Amino acid sequence: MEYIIIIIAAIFVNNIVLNQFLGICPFMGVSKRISTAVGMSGAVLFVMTLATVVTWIIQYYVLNPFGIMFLQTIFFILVIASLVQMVEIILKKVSPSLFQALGIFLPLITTNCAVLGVAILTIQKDFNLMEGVVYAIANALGFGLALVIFSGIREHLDLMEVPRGMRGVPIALVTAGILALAFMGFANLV
Amino acid sequence: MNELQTDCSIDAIKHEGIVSKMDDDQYYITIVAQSACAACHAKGVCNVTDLQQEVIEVPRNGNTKYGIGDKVEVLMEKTQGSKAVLLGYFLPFLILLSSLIITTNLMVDEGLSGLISIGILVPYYLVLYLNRDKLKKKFIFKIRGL
Amino acid sequence: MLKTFKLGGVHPAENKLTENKAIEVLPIPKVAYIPFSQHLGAPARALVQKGDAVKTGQLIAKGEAFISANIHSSVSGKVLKVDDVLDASGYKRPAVVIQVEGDEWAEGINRSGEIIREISLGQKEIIQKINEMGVVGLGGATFPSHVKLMVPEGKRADVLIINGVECEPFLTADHRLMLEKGEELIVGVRILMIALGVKKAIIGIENNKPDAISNMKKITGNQEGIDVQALKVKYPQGAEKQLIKALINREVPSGKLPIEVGAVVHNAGTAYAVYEAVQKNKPLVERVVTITGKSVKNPGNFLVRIGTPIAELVEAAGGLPEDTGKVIGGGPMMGKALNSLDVPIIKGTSGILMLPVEESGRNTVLHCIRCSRCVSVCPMGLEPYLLEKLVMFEDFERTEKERVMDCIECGSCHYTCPANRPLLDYIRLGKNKVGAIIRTRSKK
Amino acid sequence: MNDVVIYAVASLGIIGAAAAIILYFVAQKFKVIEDPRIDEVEGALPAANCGGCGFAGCRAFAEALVMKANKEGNLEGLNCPVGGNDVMATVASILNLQVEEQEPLIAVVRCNGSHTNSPKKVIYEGATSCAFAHNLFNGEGGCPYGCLGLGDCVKACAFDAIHINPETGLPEVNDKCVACGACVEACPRDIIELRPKGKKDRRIYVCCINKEKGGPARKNCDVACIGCGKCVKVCPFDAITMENNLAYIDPVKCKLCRKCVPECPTGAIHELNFPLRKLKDDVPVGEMKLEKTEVKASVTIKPDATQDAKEPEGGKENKS
Amino acid sequence: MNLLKVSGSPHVHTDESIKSIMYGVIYAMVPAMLISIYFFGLDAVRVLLISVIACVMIEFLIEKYILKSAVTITDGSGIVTGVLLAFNVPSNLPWWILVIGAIVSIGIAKMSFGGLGKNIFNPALVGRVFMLISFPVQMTSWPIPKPLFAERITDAITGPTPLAIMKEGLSAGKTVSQMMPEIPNYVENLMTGFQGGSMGEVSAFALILGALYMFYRKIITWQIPLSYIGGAVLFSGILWLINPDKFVDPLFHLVTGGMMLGVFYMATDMVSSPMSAKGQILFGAGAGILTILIRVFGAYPEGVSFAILIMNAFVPLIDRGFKPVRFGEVVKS
Amino acid sequence: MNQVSNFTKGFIKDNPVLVLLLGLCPTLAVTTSAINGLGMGLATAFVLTMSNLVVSLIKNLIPDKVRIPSFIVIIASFVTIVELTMQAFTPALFEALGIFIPLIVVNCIVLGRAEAFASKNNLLSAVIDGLGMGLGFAFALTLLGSIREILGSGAIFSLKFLQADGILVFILPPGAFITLGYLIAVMNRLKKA
Amino acid sequence: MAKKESSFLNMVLTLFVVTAVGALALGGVYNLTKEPIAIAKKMKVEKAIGEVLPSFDSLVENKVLPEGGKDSLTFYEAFNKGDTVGTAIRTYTDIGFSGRFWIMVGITNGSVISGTSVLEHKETPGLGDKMNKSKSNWSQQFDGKDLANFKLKVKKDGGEVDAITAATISSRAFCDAVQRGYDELKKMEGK
Ligand SMILES: Cc1cc2nc3c(=O)[nH]c(=O)nc-3n(C[C@H](O)[C@H](O)[C@H](O)COP(=O)(O)O)c2cc1C
Ligand SMILES: Cc1cc2nc3c(=O)[nH]c(=O)nc-3n(C[C@H](O)[C@H](O)[C@H](O)COP(=O)(O)O)c2cc1C
Ligand SMILES: Cc1cc2nc3c(=O)[nH]c(=O)nc-3n(C[C@H](O)[C@H](O)[C@H](O)COP(=O)(O)O)c2cc1C
Ligand SMILES: Cc1cc2nc3c(=O)[nH]c(=O)nc-3n(C[C@H](O)[C@H](O)[C@H](O)CO)c2cc1C
Ligand code: SF4
Ligand code: SF4
Ligand code: SF4
Ligand code: SF4
Ligand code: FES
Repeated sequence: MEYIIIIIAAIFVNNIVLNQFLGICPFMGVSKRISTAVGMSGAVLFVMTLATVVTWIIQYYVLNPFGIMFLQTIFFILVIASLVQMVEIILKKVSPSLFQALGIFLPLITTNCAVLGVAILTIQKDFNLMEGVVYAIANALGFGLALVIFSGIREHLDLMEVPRGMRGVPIALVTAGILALAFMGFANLV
Repeated sequence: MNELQTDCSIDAIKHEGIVSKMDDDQYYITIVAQSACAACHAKGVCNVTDLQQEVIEVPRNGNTKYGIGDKVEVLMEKTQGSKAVLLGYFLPFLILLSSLIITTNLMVDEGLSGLISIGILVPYYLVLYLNRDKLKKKFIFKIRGL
Repeated sequence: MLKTFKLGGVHPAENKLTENKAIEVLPIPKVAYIPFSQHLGAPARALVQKGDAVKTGQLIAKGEAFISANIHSSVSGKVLKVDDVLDASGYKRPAVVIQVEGDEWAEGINRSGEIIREISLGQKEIIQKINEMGVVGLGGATFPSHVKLMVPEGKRADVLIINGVECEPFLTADHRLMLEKGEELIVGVRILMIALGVKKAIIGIENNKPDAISNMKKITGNQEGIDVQALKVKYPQGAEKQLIKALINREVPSGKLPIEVGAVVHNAGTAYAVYEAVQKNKPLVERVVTITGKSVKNPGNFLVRIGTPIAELVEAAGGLPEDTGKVIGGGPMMGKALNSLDVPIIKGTSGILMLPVEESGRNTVLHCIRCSRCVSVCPMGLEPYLLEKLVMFEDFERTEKERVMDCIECGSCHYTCPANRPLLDYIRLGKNKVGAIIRTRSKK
Repeated sequence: MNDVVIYAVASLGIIGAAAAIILYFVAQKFKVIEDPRIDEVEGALPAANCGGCGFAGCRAFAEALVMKANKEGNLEGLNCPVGGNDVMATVASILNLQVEEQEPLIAVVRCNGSHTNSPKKVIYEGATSCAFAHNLFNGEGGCPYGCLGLGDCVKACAFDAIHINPETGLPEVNDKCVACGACVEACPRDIIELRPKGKKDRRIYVCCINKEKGGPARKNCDVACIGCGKCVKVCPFDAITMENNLAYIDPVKCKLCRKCVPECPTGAIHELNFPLRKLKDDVPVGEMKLEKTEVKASVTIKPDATQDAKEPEGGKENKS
Repeated sequence: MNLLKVSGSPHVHTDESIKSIMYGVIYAMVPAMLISIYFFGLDAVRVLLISVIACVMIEFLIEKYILKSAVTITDGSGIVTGVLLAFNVPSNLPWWILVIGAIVSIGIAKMSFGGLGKNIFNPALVGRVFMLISFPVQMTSWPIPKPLFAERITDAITGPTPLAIMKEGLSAGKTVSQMMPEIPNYVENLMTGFQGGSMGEVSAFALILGALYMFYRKIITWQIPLSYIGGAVLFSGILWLINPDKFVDPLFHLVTGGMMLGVFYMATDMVSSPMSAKGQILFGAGAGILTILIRVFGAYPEGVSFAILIMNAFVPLIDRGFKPVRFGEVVKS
Repeated sequence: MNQVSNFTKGFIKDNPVLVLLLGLCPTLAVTTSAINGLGMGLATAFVLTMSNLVVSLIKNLIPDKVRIPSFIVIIASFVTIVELTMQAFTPALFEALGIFIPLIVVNCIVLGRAEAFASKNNLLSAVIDGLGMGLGFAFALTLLGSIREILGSGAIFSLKFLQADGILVFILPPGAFITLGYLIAVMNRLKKA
Repeated sequence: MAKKESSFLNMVLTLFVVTAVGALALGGVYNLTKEPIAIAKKMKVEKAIGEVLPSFDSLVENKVLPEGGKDSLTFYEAFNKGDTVGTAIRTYTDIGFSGRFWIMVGITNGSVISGTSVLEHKETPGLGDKMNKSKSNWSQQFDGKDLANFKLKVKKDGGEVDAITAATISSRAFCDAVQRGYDELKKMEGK
């Protein structure tokens, strides 16, 4: 039950993009095609989970014991950045063709603030490892949901003659605003 | 619209690249993979990862004639992209998650179970590694001139 | 419940002003313009030169490609020139221009009124004959009829469908033909059945022509294998895929021909032309044309020689009304707007429609309001609004994926759009571009 | 120094070193031989990312330039239309190459069938698409070669360089044109041609592509080329050829002597950005014709003519 | 003689136009307008007028001075938005809030996207939700209906809607049966409109009457309303069967709040709903389920506006995934 | 390069938020009031300037391949310094900005300037660039914060000028998106003009 | 100066040095700010307590996990020159409009509310946040109420508390939080 609450809260009530404002850049940038948005969501799902597991371990087995919690930011960013690259190196090493296919299909996954943000939030919320992982997954799903909805809307808008000044980012932001407005209906769902 | 598609189905992902190298049976196409922060990408100022370029190997079918420096388009079936995400990200995610669920339920220490579930990815990648030839056949790209 | 097709369809005002007007024979023109390309496929090659004397029914151009048709002179006289004349689009196309002198027919053509019911020729000879006589589909597409009769290897036809639907508003040529030449038409149907080797033929007629239905039923009453079916009135029932669906509930797969489901469709007028070609040895040199319009003084159905300038037909109908805003070759849904009356009647001309100014303009184009009416009326289950957008934004790959090539250009979407979007215009353009893409692709 | 600092330095140092090791292997694996000159070349490009060069963006173009230079030692066929020769020269100097000056081109609309010259015979309604109208019929003015005026070329131009003049119904090119050729491609009637810009922007060309014989051509349009051949005869440099009843001026051979212009009985030959002619008394015919040309030859040259009168050196074609 | 016209086929056109459709909707809303005037008096007229005029004016100003495009206020869509916006607010709403709502509806939700036909979200609903969240006090103080010519029954000027009463009660730990006496009679009061609530939503009866007219005119099709009602009834029915003490019966959900208004007039807005029949059914069912979800479990007593807006966001995806039945589709066997 | 234009470009012409569209997350999240926007902006400006300074100082000591990670470490250090200082001396602001202080680390503009500018230019230019860009960022955030505060709570820098509440949506998440959307649209328009 | 080459040793060394220096600097800053941070934290608590209790000079802190509650309450017993001033309770409710919020209640004389203040909340601005002192004086109605005989419920629920207009839920939750604190206090005293 606890997990379900975490999941619903993270996906609908406090959607990472629409409510917490994390990962806006990829939300704006990778939402131009539905297929890419779906693929990106899958990738973020993995990276976010992995990053949360690793940073959780670091927090509780390195930072806390040594009393160096103030190094959280610098540790997390370094670890996550290396992790993202590690995954890519491993994939490249393990199966070059798979790696290349991903390269064509998806933009690079960088350490955007969503990944780092979720890692930090997991610690801030005093989650245990499993809760943290569920939280990360739920946030990734929330990110994916927003991203896919949004990519649909943008593909749709591509075929509309949106007024000049509003074209591109402005209309995307306004749409995101209305989407956030609509998502407020989920307030207090859990 | 006169240079039209070759035999690739219309449901394809396209990526522009440049022939950077070639040997008897392969072209090496350099593509610029854009970073996820497309807004940043547009301005070319943000690159947290240094890897902006990737090299794609495309088999030469003898008939195509591109030279180094030629601009080409790399084509890949959309379903292949989904498959790649599945194998590269989604399956490891599932493995990670399930091993985490199992180990935490076995009342292993949390940190340990975290490490175990990360470690469990090693055999997964090993399996991928052993199947890399199969994968190579699975992910076949085509190019066409631009 | 009367049969009809399932998906989509519209019901424009029928306006069959001329349904009770018997077919009249239009006087032979003074000069006839006979283009070499009156059919779908390759143009025919000219056989005559300037100054040659020709007789009515004489072969003047030969269709040599697989999909092509012979052209016969529809008048007798002297060849003035073999040169470009304007076609209905205003472009120049090669044609023979003949100065008419009398009406002398070529040998071997039986011009008597008697009905020859006995069919003496076999399958091969019939097809040969139809080819020789230059018969093409008179339902609108002018596809060479003999080609349709040659069932491709591996396919089998089991039913012949005669298209007596005439679902276009205003037009009544087929209607009158079925009333007045029913006997001959049925012989034509039997000939086509032999040519195809089928035992069954269905004549589909929409319910707004009860007299034609009863006449055809009366004639076929005692004939084996020919069935007359009344159909609910719904446009575009005359389109062959829809007709097949309505009559025998088979669905021609996307991108395939009717033969895929064992059916071959011929127009009622074509059946009559086949009768004349096979039984009377008479080439396709004249056809019934409806000339109509709300302000036309004397609308009617005329038997017109191919090559007659439209202006002469218009004269016969009482002249061009003062308020004419648009002249259409064919019906209002699929016909072609003409930019001058100086073009000849050709094999495919089923009617001339003169619309008054107030009905001829298009309304202001507004933004699509996504009312989805175009989607729900499209008989092919396409999304016209989307196709239009995709073509406008030149995403031809998706246009193709959204099956633009399936569009039969019926115009139902365009007819129904409350925003007056020029849907079919863009869809046609898209078909054009996608068609070119497909061709280059298959060439490689 | 207390414990915390020691822990901090130690742990972070380890992480740092580890990251460096990972990165080292990354570097090994992903070694991309990136030529530093790519950056330099990119810097020299205008950063318009317009795609006018045919590449995805300036960066891609820079890569292509460097690769081509490395491999073939020249930059043939590669050109930045926005930056023009200056930029290409800079690029070439970065790459230690020479570029031949490419004579700049500009789009030229070869139809003068304006509403007055080729009055409407029918009214077209429907999709604003030349491609569609071209398939549908010969055009409102009746000329099967002439401009349909529905602006496919305008839509194709990414540089805001071509617009339909509502008075004439014909497209006009302004000096934003970078000769990318998009409009040429877009026009279903092949009316637009890329021609050398000419010295001081001076150009002479036949503003018609009607291949019909004189009679039919004149029937639809007052200023059609009727294939009379007078210009061919008068041209001292053999620059004019006649094919299918249509004269064509070879821009390379043409020396801009302007002899052909008054010769044309219909005024189909246009001269742009020339100073006003001295009206010689002894050539009354020419004068008359010139006036006729001035009147009929559409607004395309009219503003230039007036402008020329003010400043003899001539301005740019069409200020907008 | 006139010049002949040339165009591609077809050369004839139906009589239906955007204008006739929009005015059809307006006619359909007349019964509900009359009922709201009957119950809320001149206030209702005031709100209707302000809302319609503000919407149309804003559209005019934006088209004329900002977009500098053709002015299309005569097509009636602005009026429809205006009337629906008025229908969605309490009749005593201050005028300036209404104007803000109109600016949001027309300015943000409609014209920013380019005007009629291009908006993703239902403009009137965006306006309503915006006002609801920005001015919750004013937006949730509903005047007690007082039939024209009738004596005022209670002294209270404002009162809660049945939905709010129910939500309050349930969250305070009461059971449904304890709450029932406080709820007006379904058939007599709720159907006719004798209940607290937004101006236009009170009378299910008048709204259904208008809907029948729209069905007759073929302005709307059955897919969205039916699947909406189906989804809502099914979901609330399941909850009700599980625990009738904690969850109200489906009929209550149907006749209270903006359900009928949403089902027939707002979910059916063609601009922001899917194109294919299958997609429309999915859209309706989704909105129905979300409505109940928000009503029952969410913070707000009313869920119709949110549900429709959320489903609006899915429309492009639905359009992508649900294609009409194609003729001659090769069925893979 | 002209140092003046180097400094001012960040405000309008190359404004990181309004033109380059960088660092949208903090922009949207913390601008519920002008003061929050200003605080976040100044924090970022500090990090930006300091990291530009250090990066420019040691640019030649760093091998290419570890350039980015080194920059990250430098930036992260400054972020942590800001974090600790704010926690100590402006705890209220620290709480209001919450998680977005550590997230300055991934703000593209910080790394972007270090990578694109500081690592290639001399000390003075780098600092001026960092300062300009940082203040431009702060300017945009304050602007957005002010607009949202004015509309949303009828106040500016917590000074209430309106008796009533404002339009609440503007201080809620949807208001952030919508306001920024229109702000960028206005910028686009100004840029054209 | 020429750029350093990207050799293995160079890379590892540089990054190590950079991180080490960074860590060193941070360690320093940390040591410098440790005190102020702790003070700031303490100040915050004391300020909140000061708002709800009369002046005091020392505190005794005490954490209690209530029965069925998810989080523990904190009791701060305040003394002035050795005399008990009262108890400040850091308490919460889970039935707020947007979930949990925390308040501080000061109780003197065992049952009299000396003040309340909202610590953190997510209630709607303009509605629920009226319970905040800075936004409205709604919460003043509690001051001086003796919980032993005051019906701590909103009027709608049969109590004596005036709810915030259109924010009954928040008001109700506020009462719930106070009640929880008071109950636990009584329980503790009982022990
Ligand atoms: C390229 C092409 C090939 C065709 N081949 C055949 C054929 O082999 N057999 C046949 O019965 N009809 C054939 N048709 C005719 C079509 O089935 C159809 O009758 C014709 O296009 C006119 O139909 P419509 O008037 O409905 O457009 C062919 C048509 C085309 C365009
Ligand atoms: C939209 C549409 C409507 C048509 N309507 C008729 C019609 O009313 N009568 C008819 O004979 N053919 C009609 N056709 C043509 C038929 O599809 C088909 O080509 C014709 O019946 C084949 O016979 P033919 O080759 O003998 O002409 C229509 C075609 C289309 C695409
Ligand atoms: C956008 C919005 C926000 C709301 N926020 C709160 C809130 O923070 N606290 C609260 O008690 N009620 C809030 N409500 C109101 C409740 O939904 C409910 O109507 C109210 O608390 C009970 O009504 P009453 O207090 O007028 O009896 C909000 C309503 C809306 C529309
Ligand atoms: C059946 C129907 C329902 C409509 N519903 C709404 C509505 O709920 N809200 C609205 O703003 N406009 C509505 N309109 C009007 C119009 O479609 C709307 O203003 C567009 O969304 C604006 O682009 C409706 C129109 C029709 C025909
Ligand atoms: S014209 Fe084409 S798209 Fe339009 S209704 Fe007919 S078949 Fe469908
Ligand atoms: S019928 Fe017209 S308005 Fe309706 S969806 Fe189709 S294109 Fe749009
Ligand atoms: S499209 Fe034509 S007018 Fe525009 S820049 Fe290219 S060549 Fe010039
Ligand atoms: S020049 Fe060509 S493309 Fe341009 S308007 Fe004329 S016909 Fe159309
Ligand atoms: S600032 Fe770029 S993703 Fe958050």
